[in-house]
Amino acid sequence: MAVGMLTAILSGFVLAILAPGLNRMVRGGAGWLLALLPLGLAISFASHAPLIASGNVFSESNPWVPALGVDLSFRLDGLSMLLSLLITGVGALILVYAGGYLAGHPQLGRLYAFLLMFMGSMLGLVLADNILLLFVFWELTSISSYLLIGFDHERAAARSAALQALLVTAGGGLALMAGLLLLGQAGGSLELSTLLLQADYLHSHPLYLPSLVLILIGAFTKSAQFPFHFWLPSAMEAPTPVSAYLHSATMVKAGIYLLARLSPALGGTDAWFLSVTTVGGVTMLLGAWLALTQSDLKRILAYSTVSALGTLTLLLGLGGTLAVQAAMAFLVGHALYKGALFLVAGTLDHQTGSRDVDRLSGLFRAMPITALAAGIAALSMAGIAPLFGFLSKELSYEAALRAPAAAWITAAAVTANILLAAAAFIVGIRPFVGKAVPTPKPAREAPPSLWLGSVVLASLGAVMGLWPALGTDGLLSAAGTAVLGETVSIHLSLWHGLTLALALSAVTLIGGVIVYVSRGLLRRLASRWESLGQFGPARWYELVLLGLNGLAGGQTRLLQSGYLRYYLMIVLVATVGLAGATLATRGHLVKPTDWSGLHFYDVGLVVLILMATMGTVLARTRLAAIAALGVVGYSVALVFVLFGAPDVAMTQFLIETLTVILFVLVFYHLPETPALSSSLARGRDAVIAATVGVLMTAFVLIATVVQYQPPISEYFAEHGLPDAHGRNLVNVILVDFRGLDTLGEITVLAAAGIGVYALLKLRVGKQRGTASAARRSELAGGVDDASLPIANPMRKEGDVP
Amino acid sequence: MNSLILKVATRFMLPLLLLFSIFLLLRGHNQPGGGFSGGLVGASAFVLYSFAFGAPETRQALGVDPRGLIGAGLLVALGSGLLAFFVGQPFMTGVWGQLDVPGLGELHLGTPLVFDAGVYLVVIGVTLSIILPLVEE
Amino acid sequence: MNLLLVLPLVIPLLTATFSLLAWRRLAIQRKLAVVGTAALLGGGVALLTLVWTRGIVATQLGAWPAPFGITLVADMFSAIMVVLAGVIGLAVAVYSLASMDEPRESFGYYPLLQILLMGVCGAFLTGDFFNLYVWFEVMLMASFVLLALGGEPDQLRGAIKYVTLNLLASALFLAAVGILYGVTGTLNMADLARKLSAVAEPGTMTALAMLFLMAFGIKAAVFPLFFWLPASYHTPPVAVSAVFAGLLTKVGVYALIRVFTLIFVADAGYTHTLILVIAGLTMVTGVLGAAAQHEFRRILSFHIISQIGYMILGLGLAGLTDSPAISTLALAGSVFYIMHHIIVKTNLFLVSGVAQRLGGSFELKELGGLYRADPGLTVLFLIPALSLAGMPPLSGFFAKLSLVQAGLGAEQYVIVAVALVVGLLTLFSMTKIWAEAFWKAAPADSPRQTLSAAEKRNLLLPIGMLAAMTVTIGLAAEPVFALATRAAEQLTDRDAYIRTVLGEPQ
Amino acid sequence: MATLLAILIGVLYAAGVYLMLRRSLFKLILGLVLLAHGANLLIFTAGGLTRAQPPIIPPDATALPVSSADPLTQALILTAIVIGFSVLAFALVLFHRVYQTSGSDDPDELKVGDR
Repeated sequence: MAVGMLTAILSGFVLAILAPGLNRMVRGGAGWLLALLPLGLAISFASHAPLIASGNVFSESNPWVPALGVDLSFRLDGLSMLLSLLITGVGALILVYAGGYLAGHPQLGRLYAFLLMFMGSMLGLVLADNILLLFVFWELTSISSYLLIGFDHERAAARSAALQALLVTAGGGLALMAGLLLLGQAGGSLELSTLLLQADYLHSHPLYLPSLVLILIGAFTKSAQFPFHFWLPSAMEAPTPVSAYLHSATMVKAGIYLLARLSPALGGTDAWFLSVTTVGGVTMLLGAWLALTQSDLKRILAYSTVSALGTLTLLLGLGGTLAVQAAMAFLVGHALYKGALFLVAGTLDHQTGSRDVDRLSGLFRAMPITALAAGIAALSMAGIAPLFGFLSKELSYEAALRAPAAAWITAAAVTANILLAAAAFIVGIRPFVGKAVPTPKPAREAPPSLWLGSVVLASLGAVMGLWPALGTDGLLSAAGTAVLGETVSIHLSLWHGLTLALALSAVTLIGGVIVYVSRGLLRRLASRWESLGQFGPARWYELVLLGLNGLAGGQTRLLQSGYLRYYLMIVLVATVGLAGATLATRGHLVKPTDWSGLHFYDVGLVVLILMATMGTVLARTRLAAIAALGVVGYSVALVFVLFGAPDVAMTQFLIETLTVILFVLVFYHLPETPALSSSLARGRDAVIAATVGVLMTAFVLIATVVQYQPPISEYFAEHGLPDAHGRNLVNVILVDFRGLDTLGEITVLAAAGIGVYALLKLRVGKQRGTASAARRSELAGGVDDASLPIANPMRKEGDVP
Repeated sequence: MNSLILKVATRFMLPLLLLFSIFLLLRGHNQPGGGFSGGLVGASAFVLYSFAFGAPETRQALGVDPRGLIGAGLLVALGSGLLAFFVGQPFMTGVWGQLDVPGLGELHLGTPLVFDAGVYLVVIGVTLSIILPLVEE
Repeated sequence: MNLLLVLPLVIPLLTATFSLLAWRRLAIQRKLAVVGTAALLGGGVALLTLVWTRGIVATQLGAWPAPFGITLVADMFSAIMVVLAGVIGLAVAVYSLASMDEPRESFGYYPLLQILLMGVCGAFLTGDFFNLYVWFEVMLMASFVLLALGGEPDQLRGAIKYVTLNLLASALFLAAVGILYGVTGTLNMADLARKLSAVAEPGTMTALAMLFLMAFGIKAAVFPLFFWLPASYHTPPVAVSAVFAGLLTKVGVYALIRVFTLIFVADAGYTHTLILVIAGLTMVTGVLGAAAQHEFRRILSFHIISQIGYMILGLGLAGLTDSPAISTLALAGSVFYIMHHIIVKTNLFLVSGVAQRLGGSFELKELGGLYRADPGLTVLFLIPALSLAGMPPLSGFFAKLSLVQAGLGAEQYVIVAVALVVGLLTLFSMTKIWAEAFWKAAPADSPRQTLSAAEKRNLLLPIGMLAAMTVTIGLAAEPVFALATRAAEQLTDRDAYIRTVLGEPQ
Repeated sequence: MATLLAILIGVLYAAGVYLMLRRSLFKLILGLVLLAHGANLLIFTAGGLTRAQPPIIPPDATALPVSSADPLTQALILTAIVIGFSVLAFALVLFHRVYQTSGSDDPDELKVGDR
């Protein structure tokens, strides 16, 4: 390619960053200007279409994160080409449309930015050859979609719709990631071009089924397949250009693209066939039915899109030349007419202030251009010759008729298409015919920016239907080749002779008209079934969220209870449990054996400590407890004296004294408080405490008995005097051998000193006063003894007098 | 705690205890003692003093801010460790010199002793900046 | 070389000391804070460069040969952590210039920050078990004071729980070190590793390892030991929360990884399965905790817990696979995750502070309108938030990807599923903040405030820097992952570590 | 004696833990102090007990006699004691401030603010 694929993708992101600034500079016309990029890209892609059509494949590769198997490798074949053209071509129209649709909106610049970011991501998605790279772009489309659906961000409905779409698609994305990685693991490569060549090997791999299921979940969520379809109608909260672009023409096709892309590797098995066709078929029928029950133009279109996506999925599930051909043709046809109809719906909304089909009527006179575009698109959607929609529908009928279980599938397809034809009339014809009724805003024809898109898309549908040989054939063949993994050539023609498919088309049309006429009846019928909606997947989503919140709240209340003693208890029980169980099951318990060399004063001392400890625990007054604690401390110091540790003993004596002083200073004035725990709680705590004690005793016994190596302290005995010039080895260790410990230790001391001082002197936000006054006294007096009343100045400016 | 006896006794005790604390510090390398115990004894001298005379008086007797002592102590300790770099040794390597003192013989002087002095200062500074505000409360 | 290992301790201590001596000169303290942390960062980068070119380096303090003196060791993992401490220190120091209130500044905020950094770096660099305890205490003491500094009732309530539970952890740690010394007669980690490899029946040592697991687990805030974290992290000033969020729990994670790759490896089937289970429970409980919150910093706090789960997930996986390649990948994933997380999480806390400045509250209910009011802050929030949720192409994506790949490679499918689902729930929490604080219209009665130019500079500069790093780590994941991989290779090569510290066995 | 001390250490830990679980901040601190004593004795005992001879090189010798106590454990305990004291002092004052603020010694009163 003349312009590298990476460059093409990045250009979208770069322009996205520049878009808000550009929009500020070029007031009003930024849409036209920005559209030049996708237009240019579209032309660039189109210029390579003949080469692709004749069987060429472009590829390029650069390393990105090879350590994790992520490379910037891209591949342009028929399928990518088809989608790239859609993405850039429709993208250009949408940017122009958005400029008109949201003219003067304060955040129009951001809309441009998000749209361009989306375009770049989507382009990356369809061009990526590395499956992780594909996933990167996949996620980026989810994020852009989130930001775009929530564009009208101050409305709660928009926010929750955005969240719904994000959670569903990103949730599917995670499944996809796992699936792709498993696929990569099974196939030994993360490059599509390699994976697609080893279908047989993959099919027999034990990881095939899990990876298939996970990948399908990803594809189904993105392409709004049942039971994940519900996010798409909600996403209609987005501004209409967004709905037209993301939620009809391109992003929702990502899942379809993925199915098509991977079908040479994953398709052709029973698991694939059953799951994909079933889900596709159900989605097709459900979407078509639900479309008819709506009165909001955008929601009708949204459900009909769901149905179309179901059809595409169904076709890809069937597989085989015919079905794939039909799928490719349908993909293009749908993008053209559905994009046009969405834009029409937006234009109607913009020009009349309503998009309720029941309140729009006879608008042809006021908005002839829009009406014409709408009419053509609607007829294409209804599958009327000679429009492109007719061709693609014919093909799908052909495919259905030759499928396994043909009767079922054909019946389903015809039913869905009848309903969709009626929906097409409702959206594209109904508002323009009949008697004109007053609308919230007086209807006027839209400015060019608002009809250009629909006109171009609708006419493309007409042109491609009439002259398929203009390039459509070649392109679709190349796409089909890419999907099937074997060369196919597609020749579309309006007239196949008197076939069964043609008859079905006729049935569809007649049925569609009948349904259209009796739509009131159907709506009444549907409203009676409306209560069924509460068992639908949208409700499941709500329940999951509710359940999640409940679970989260409950868990947090249980664990993060706020009670310090429960925290301690859990930590202690976990510790004792884990260490104790490990010691009991894997370790060697040591029996107490060393009773030798006991002196009576040893025993006396230990008994003294035990009694003082008990005294500390049981003391009824604070002073008694402090006194008992002091006894413990001093007697521990005696232990140190007995066993040759004069330095430790001395320090312990001094520290103990200070401790007692501190205790008295702090607690002397405070009143006694009653014991609050129940006897049950005391018993429980005693058990926990006892197990902790037993565990520690066990560990000490082990340490006294088990000795793997002689201790390193022998070194100090030898080197203390000659090398460290000291006889008191404890001190030598403290200041020399392990001086760093001591350095850290005095740092701890220093921090504690500052901390205590600050705790006692600094009370932010307690007393009212001025900070400057406090600071003055601090500066002037230079002493810390005045208790400083200090307020809570949030800002530091202006407090210097 | 406003007992006269305490006050009088404390006035005598303060210099004695301080001397003792320095003694502990200096002999610590060879006999029980050292920066910690020395510092703690020194600090208790002032703590005792504060019981007798109150915190402000004690601060005056001390002459310097306790936090200054902390900073100075840290600086001394750290500096003694850094000195080793100047003789091309790893951090905290002892640098020793000999001093001939008439009557006492050879004295080994080294950075570990300086380090211990830093500890001594920090201990006094910290203990006092903990106790004095509490005494004031 | 000796100097570079010592600088991360000396620089903060020196800065702290000078700040202490300049107690009443706030202007000097402020400058020192920035200069000191910048120097720390510089020293860290120099150390990282050294380790990258020379492999693991060690210095014997006081020139006493190991294992008798204290050894400082820097492998890639430690060096990376030191650099991150420098980055966070610098960012928070600059941010503090505009965000810290003067009373706190005049009561030792800056020296305490330095002491905290010193403790953190000490823990990363020491090769000695007892010394590790000391650095833990240095860090802990500084964090106690910083947490309570100001003495607001909320702070005090949080501090009590924080202090009590952490002291319990210290007591456990100290006891475990004591027992370890009693059994092995040494404190040097490399020496311990060597001596314990020679032990025939590791069962008893495994039980002791459980004490370490719990002690470090409390510091790292894993399930079910994390209570202190959500109880306290939302109470101090934002700058303090931010530095805590970035660094403190990671020291616990660091210690876990160090100990369970170097010393307690004999019984990996048991210990690392346990670690894996803890990782999963930590991820789930943390993220569910976050889902129940409606306050900016509390949501972030619970997410710390959840992400600690990811970090030790890699450690667990590394011990449960026979393939050295996957083991390395898993550890590299952990290291990469830590790097990503420290930057992103600190940044989110810093953003929360700006949001609070602008909207007057941390409560999501009372916030709103930031999307419209401040497009710059919007972008600066989105980057770390999406990265935290693992969205490509930001740092969090590659962090998650590497762990998932390792998990699949080790055939631990359950934990991979957990990790992925938790990722989705993380995204959910981030969108909650986004939707409430940014998208939603500001409540009618909320006080609108603006920032002065100087505040803007000092608040947004560090946020912007960290956001840029997040983007860079994502877009240039390869070189960063190469650092993590080298760190992981060194972690799995115990002999190299032991040789560097103790010299060649005679 | 080691066995006796091992049991004593267990009792100190148990008593400390029991006190920490009480509904009183004052007892919580008492518990912390007992834990610290337990830990110090633990290091002392685990490091090996030697009666009488302190690790000080006698004036007439250049190396420590073999029968002396292990100087390293003592140095460790000294460090632990001092660190423990710093922490204790801070904790004491912190609890004191909490008491002043909340007017209660009951940690259950502090449960607000965790969720």
